Amino acid sequence: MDAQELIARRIAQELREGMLVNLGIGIPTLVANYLPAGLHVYFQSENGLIGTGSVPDPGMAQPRLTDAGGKPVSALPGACAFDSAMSFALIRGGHLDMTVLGGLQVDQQGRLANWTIPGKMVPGMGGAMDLVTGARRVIVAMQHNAKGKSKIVRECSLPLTSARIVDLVVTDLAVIDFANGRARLLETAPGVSVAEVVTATEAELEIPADVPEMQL
Amino acid sequence: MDAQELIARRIAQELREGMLVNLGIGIPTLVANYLPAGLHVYFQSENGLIGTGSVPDPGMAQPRLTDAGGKPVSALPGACAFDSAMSFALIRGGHLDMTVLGGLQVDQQGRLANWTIPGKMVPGMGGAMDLVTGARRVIVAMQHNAKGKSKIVRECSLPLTSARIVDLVVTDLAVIDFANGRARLLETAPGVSVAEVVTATEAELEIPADVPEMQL
Amino acid sequence: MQTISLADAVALIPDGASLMIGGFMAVGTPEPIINELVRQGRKNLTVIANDSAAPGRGIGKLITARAVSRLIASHIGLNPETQQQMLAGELECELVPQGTLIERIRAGGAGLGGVLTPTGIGTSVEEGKRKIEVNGREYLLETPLRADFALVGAFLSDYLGNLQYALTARNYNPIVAMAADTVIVNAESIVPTGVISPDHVMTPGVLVDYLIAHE
Amino acid sequence: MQTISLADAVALIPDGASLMIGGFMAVGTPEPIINELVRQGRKNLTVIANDSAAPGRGIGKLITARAVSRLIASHIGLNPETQQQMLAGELECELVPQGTLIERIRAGGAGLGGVLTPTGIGTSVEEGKRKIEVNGREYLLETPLRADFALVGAFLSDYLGNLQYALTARNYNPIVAMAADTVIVNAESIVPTGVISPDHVMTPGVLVDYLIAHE
Repeated sequence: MDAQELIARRIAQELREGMLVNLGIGIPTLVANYLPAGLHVYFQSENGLIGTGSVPDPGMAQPRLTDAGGKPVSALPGACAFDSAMSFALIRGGHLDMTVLGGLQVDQQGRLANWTIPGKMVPGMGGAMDLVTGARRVIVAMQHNAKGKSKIVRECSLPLTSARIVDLVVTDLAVIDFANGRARLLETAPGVSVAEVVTATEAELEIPADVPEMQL
Repeated sequence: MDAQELIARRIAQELREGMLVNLGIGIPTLVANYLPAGLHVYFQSENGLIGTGSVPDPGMAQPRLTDAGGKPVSALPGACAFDSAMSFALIRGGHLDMTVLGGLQVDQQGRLANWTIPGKMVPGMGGAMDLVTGARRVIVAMQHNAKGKSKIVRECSLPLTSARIVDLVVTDLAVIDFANGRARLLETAPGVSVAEVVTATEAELEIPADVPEMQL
Repeated sequence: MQTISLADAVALIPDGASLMIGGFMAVGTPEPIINELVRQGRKNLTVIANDSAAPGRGIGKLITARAVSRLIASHIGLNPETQQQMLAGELECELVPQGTLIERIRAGGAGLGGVLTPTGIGTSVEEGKRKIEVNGREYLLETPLRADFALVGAFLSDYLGNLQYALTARNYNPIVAMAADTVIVNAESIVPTGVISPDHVMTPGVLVDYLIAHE
Repeated sequence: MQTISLADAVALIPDGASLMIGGFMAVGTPEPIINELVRQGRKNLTVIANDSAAPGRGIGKLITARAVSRLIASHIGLNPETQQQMLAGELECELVPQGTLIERIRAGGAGLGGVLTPTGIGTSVEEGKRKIEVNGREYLLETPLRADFALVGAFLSDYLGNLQYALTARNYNPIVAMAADTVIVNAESIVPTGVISPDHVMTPGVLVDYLIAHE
């Protein structure tokens, strides 16, 4: 299993019946592929749809039905379309049960930086700041390290996405939460030891007595 | 011609092609009856419709299609329905070309009181405050006097509807505007002299050299 | 979303609850829910709605039953009982300009801390409120409204709770459906999922907690 | 509402005008109007829109043509030319959180002096903005946006300019249609008045100044 699949599979375990969920681009999008059988979840696309379905068959794409990246999607029976004011009223108003986003850095308090590398990458924040501020549950999907450096840091050097503390970070090495106001190691990836996670992590990690391995 | 018809007929002359117009209850509602032939005007009902038509024929009333008083109306071809947030976005956002409302008092600067007589009549302001604040043109339709007392006063003794100056007051005796920051007599009703209007009016009236009679 | 019987839905609402109720002069108000609230004898309710309709219609029935101790509304002029109870000090009544009321509810549902409106400046409505100047113009800061329950009247619901309203019965319904902890819907017709086009859904089913099953 | 040819509609827009443009990654953007702006060589435009799409698509064509000197958007990440022009100092770019951007445009169209949002608190977005506390929580005061022109892409228009949008092509279109001095619409199909049900009209025709006639 590659790192992306591992992260996506683990996050899919956080989905619950009837949830309204927004998946960011990249690894988060993959989470939909691992929806547990029988579970009914609503996916929101912030450009104005609830009930986003899979990529249409060849020749079936509808140019007025796309994801937030402008790529064709399908719509499930019972889908609904709306304007951008409504879309962000849903996000900001606490109606979104979960959002899964990529991350550049998460600090040891649980604050996320994921929208810009000043002077280098200036894509704009898009919906990320509203998603992190407004969703009931925020899960960050990212590689534990980039270019040999930990992305779970003592203090974010990159501009923050929100002052709001994220709920869970899932990486190729670990599952971490911030329920006690600081980073806590909840699970390790299969075959990865607690010591390996600690070594690979710049942030100070709280290590409970029992740290199970992810069950995938 | 009775006083109400006279007022309504005169106000109907203020309608222009393509205008979006909101008519309050009472005399203002009558204005629609005197729409000049060939003129195309959109009437908004603040409970959520543009394109309000006349009272339906017997047996044709639709309980989900009413005016702001809950009375059945019809809808013209090209009508559209919307929610209350949209309805007041239209009103407050300057999209409403004209509103016609009843009045209890108008002061000599042009400020309207029309929503409450404290301790006696507390119906609530409904949409009146938004209409007077937001409409491009505000016309007050009312009797010049009530119980022998002028309703065009030096200073409103009743609570104001808005700090905004109304554009025109049409009564059974006169047409008055406030373009110069004070009440100015523009027209008299047929058979009514300027002196009679002045006598009947508590507010100080500016009297131009030429005050024509209403042309109905 | 779950389906529920009318009696069970209303049993969820305790005495003293705050309710946002859709409808405008009872048009679009979920009348069966109102009737059942009266039947079950609910008391001491806070009601947030455009108006109190008229005796015998919509919210007017709650007023007659003296089920309401506090009302936030824009207009009570067509219900003399509301005015009598208010003037007698039996009903606490906050009157709010209609465009302000709907924006306060929208803000509550959209996660906004408030909106700035020019409506009410220079009138008694500004009492006790913060005034904020933007681009040289003064506005009132109006704060969000939320409620424990939203009672929504729809024309159509599909099996997932996607709602469509008809004509002027839409009014406050889609806005209150976003601003309450628990959303209870009575639909005139229930249709299979897919019957309402995605473009015609006015309230997404994910906002609905309970859809009242027809008997 | 009047009908107008594409060329005449675009001729109304002077160099230096501010434009709100509907669409999300070019989906719902009125492509014929964009093409004609490029053909007529318009310059120095201010564009307010969700994003700058991608080269060769929607607003991306205006960026490539260097018709835009100022952009207010939430996302430019899928158009490398926008980022290059911005980093080279040739394009002034204000990046706004998407939910804030759409509320600012809505406020501009709805006559609100601003809205309070929690989005951006504790980030660089709060620089230069007023912070206001409501019920113990801090919010940013975000002010209204308006433009000289709104360029709207609809799926259907009737003869009166009543508009319906399709699926995710709705996005910013109905909101920008309320927030500009002059509203120009390109509809994919034009249908007789009455074909669109009153309940399915998403932008009332009274908001439309010019509907582009098909050739």
